[in-house]
Amino acid sequence: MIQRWRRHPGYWAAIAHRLSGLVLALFLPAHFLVLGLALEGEIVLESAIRWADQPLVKFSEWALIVLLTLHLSLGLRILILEFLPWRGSRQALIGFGALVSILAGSVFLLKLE
Amino acid sequence: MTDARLYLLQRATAVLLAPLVLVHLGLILHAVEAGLSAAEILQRTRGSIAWATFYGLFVLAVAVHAPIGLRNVAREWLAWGGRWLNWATFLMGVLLLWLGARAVWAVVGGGL
Amino acid sequence: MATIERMKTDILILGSGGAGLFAALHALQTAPDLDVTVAVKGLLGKCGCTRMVQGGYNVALAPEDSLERHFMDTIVGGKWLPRQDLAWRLIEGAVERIHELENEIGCFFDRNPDGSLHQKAFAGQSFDRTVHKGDLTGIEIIGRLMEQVWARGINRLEEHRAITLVPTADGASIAGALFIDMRSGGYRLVQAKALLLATGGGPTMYLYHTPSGDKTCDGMAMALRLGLGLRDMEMVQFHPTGLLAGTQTRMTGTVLEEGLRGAGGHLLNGDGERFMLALDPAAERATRDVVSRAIFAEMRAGRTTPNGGVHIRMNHLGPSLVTKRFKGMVDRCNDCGFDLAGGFVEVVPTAHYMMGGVEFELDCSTTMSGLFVAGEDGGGVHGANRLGGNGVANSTVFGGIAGDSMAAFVAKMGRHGDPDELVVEESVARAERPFANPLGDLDGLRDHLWQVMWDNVGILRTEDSLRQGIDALDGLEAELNAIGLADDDRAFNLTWHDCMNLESLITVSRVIAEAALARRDSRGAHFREDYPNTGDLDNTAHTKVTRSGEELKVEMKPVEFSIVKPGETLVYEEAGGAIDVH
Amino acid sequence: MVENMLDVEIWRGKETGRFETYRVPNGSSQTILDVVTWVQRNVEPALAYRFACRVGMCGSCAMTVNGRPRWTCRSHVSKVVKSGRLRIEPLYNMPRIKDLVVDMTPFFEKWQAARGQFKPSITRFDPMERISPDSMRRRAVDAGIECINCGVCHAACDVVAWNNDYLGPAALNRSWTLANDERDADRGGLLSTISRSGGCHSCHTHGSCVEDCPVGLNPAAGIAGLKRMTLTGLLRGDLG
Ligand SMILES: Cc1cc2nc3c(=O)[nH]c(=O)nc-3n(C[C@H](O)[C@H](O)[C@H](O)COP(=O)(O)OP(=O)(O)OC[C@H]3O[C@@H](n4cnc5c(N)ncnc54)[C@H](O)[C@@H]3O)c2cc1C
Ligand code: HEM
Ligand code: SF4
Ligand code: F3S
Ligand code: FES
Repeated sequence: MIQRWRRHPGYWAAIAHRLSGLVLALFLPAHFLVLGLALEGEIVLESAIRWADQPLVKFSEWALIVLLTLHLSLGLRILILEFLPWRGSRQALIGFGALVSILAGSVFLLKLE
Repeated sequence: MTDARLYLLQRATAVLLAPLVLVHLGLILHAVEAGLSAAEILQRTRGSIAWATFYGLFVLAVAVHAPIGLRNVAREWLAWGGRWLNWATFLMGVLLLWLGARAVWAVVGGGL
Repeated sequence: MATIERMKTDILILGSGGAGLFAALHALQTAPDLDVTVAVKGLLGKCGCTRMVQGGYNVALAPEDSLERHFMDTIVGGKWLPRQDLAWRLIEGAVERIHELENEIGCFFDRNPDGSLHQKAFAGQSFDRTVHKGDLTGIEIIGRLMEQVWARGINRLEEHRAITLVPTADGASIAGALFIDMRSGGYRLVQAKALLLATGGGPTMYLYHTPSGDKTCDGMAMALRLGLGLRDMEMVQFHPTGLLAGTQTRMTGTVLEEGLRGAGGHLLNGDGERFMLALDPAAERATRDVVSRAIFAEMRAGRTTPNGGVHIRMNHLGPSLVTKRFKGMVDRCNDCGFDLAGGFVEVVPTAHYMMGGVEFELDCSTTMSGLFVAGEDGGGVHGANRLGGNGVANSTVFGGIAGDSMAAFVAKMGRHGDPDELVVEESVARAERPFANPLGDLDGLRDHLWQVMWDNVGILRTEDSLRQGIDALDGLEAELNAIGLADDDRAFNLTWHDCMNLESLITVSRVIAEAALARRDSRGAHFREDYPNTGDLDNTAHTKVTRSGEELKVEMKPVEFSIVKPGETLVYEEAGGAIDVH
Repeated sequence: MVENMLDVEIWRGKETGRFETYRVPNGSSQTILDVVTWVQRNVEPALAYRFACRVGMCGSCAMTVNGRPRWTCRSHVSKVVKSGRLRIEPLYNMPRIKDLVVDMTPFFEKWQAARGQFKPSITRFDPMERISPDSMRRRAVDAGIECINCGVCHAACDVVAWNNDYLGPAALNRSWTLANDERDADRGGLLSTISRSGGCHSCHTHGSCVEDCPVGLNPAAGIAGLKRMTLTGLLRGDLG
């Protein structure tokens, strides 16, 4: 079977940017709510943070950091494409973005150890 | 014309968010290294006008940026439209602003 | 009988090339209340040859140039055969039209460093007067024109193929046209107070040809059937270098630009010899007709490349330079697998343009009241040869004039006449015929037609070859009449339309052959091996072919030298003829 | 001699339909249009497809080939074929008329809605405007003007599929050339037109238009240019 057209990197970059933005936007209220717990005292906040030490939650936190970095770098890419004069090398910009996010993610993982 | 305005707001807040997110990320990495704890967070933020401004701006920018983004997604992927969509966008913004402001108050002002 | 949908419009325009679109715009400018309809075989503006113009648009603009010079180039280039008043109208009209295109329609032609319009050299002219937009001038002209037409509430009947011009019952004037709505396969009769024929000719009856696939001489065939006279039909211009890639690809026949030879490209026959060296002091830079004939002679002698043509070689000029200077051509060759910059590409002469066409007057009217003609469908402007760059000028200038004239005509005496229902019935029957016949070999028939025209009525002609050609055409016509198609789906049935295309082509091929037989001299695009010299210029006559019943009548009519006579000139320096005339 | 054969799947029908498979001899100089023509001439006389110029100038012949929109008259089979197979469909994002033919009307309506036509400020009786060929704006026009309105970019863009109002890359590319045309009489009006819902701000810079434009234009860059121009207009307060 012939594959449906495999899309180009620029397209995947846009999709990844959108999905990361979507997840971030949905996570944000939760994040704010957790921080808001401080209103009820340091202990409550602390227990929430300790709850977050579970591996699954840790993993999601790691994912969020990666998504944020990804959204940031791909967002910068869009801003560059839209506001700076450019020729051709969009691929390089995407590569750059991926690199930045992988780096950030790895650093975070390392620091957890 | 609203489309142009929304676009402008979203790009402007993106530009604003970029350095804010960078600083925030750096801080997270630093904090995680030090071992994350409520005490550590609150010790840094309580009563700090600088952090209040920083996170205040963050919340403001994100409360504009994210709803506009969600609005595009809802229009294109869920085929929402019309006045409904405008209200949803607005409500999302208000929600983010309120929750965000509350969070900032919690970590900065809680001990004042 | 098949059902026929009917509608009415004030002005009906057939074709959406430079002629058709300009006519629509001008008609509406002259009379904004009129209901104007453009009907076209493809999508509006996206078919026909105006879009394919690469070289550009001839117009005398520069202070050192003059209308007289442009005129003399046209007359001398046309070997004194043009109708001089029409040629003058063209040259004069081009100045206004180019301003209109640039200032009102929005074409953005190339500029000189000082900001004025750039005019480049084009073969056959004593002055650099060709206005252009890169080497895609036609896209700029048609692209802008179609945008203006869309914006003006002009009715569009797209993918509507005209099959018959319908006169009024008394035969005195035009009543409208009968179409096949290609998308549904149904018939539609459009009645109009005035009708413009602007279907753009198109010599696609030759084995190798340049025009777009939708052009199959329908307009000329319809006009002939209506009883109008066709002039100068023996004059078919061949471009010397069409791409040759075998008959199974539609790429074959498409133009490789003239500039390749101009820049120093070599032509090599099958034995690898530069055959042009022995034939003309200018070698490959000789005029289009000389080069075309030389290539044809090599082909006839059998000294050919694998696909039966000759080679063009550019690599001695340096592949990178060729790639830079002729990017469009190099890309196009590359797309179909040839390396123009570094290797050899097979080429062959290819039928390009018909100088002949329906006889018309200065205001584009014809002998039938209400019927107008403009563009490549019209005959008499170019005579024996068209200068490169005079083609779009012709379609846009006369298209605009036709629009003005039709609006004035409708205001003065326009009315919807009663269509001759007999004609309608008869043409529906003709269109229906294949569905009643036993299935046949349409492709074989097309191949045969292409070959006959190429061999017998092509670049080199003799009385014998022409007579053979005419006999063969008679046979083909009979064969076509007996050929059948499956009647399962008429919507967008291209094979049905191929059938009708062949009918128009065979009809007009006969006219070409008869006119060529009647002209017993050689001039311009017409070369008779049995009469290789140009006849007495002072007694120049043009051919006129009309049809009565099934018979074609050919007359030789004297050309009126209404502005200059052979031997005279309007300019002091020698015009046109001295240089590459084509 | 055994000829090389291609397995060609071609869409038959309208919005609903099916793929039919044909075995087509593979020649050395053969475009996708030639393949389709072969099928029409030899197997399926009523097969519908559209073409005119056959040299990449009219933009009539675009189809989806192996999932990707292309001009077929200048797509050599060897450059597209995948292990001896071709799948040919009509262009996406446009209503279908029959087989490989789409209705381009909505595409051209959007072109008009993007104010895709020149507004004159002078007439044929005035001298032509002097414009330096090297000016920034003229160069921007030149870079975008050679569009053959083939609709390939329109078919390639997902935002066109997602957002009914979106004018699309080809129409906006034309607006961009007009916005840079110093002779145009109503740049302000043009900019407000393309700032409405579905205008240039709906583009998410996917870049599929650039990727697939057969003549190598860059609508994405033009649309980005329009975004900048409209923002300047908005900030200056002279945008409607
Ligand atoms: C490759 C090429 C390059 C050229 N380069 C130049 C150049 O550089 N300079 C120059 O001056 N000239 C050039 N010419 C010639 C020039 O293109 C033509 O002279 C001119 O464009 C003809 O314009 P037109 O309006 O008469 O016809 P066209 O532009 O050919 O339009 C004819 C229209 O009629 C339609 N039509 C046909 N049959 C029917 C029917 N039965 N029913 C309804 N509609 C129908 C067609 O679909 C088409 O829309 C070139 C021609 C070709 C082929
Ligand atoms: C926590 C912070 C952020 C959240 C929650 C967020 C959320 C979103 C969402 C939901 C979208 C919509 C996605 C789409 O339309 O494809 C979006 C789009 C966008 N974001 Fe963010 N974002 C954040 C930070 C940033 C940052 C830091 C940048 C900066 C550079 C940025 C740049 C953009 C851009 C340019 C778009 C527009 C994409 C488009 O329209 O094509 N965002 N954002
Ligand atoms: S921009 Fe390119 S792909 Fe889009 S319509 Fe124009 S030529 Fe076709
Ligand atoms: S593909 Fe579509 S989203 Fe924009 S960059 Fe091109 S128009
Ligand atoms: S047929 Fe004209 S672009 Fe392909």
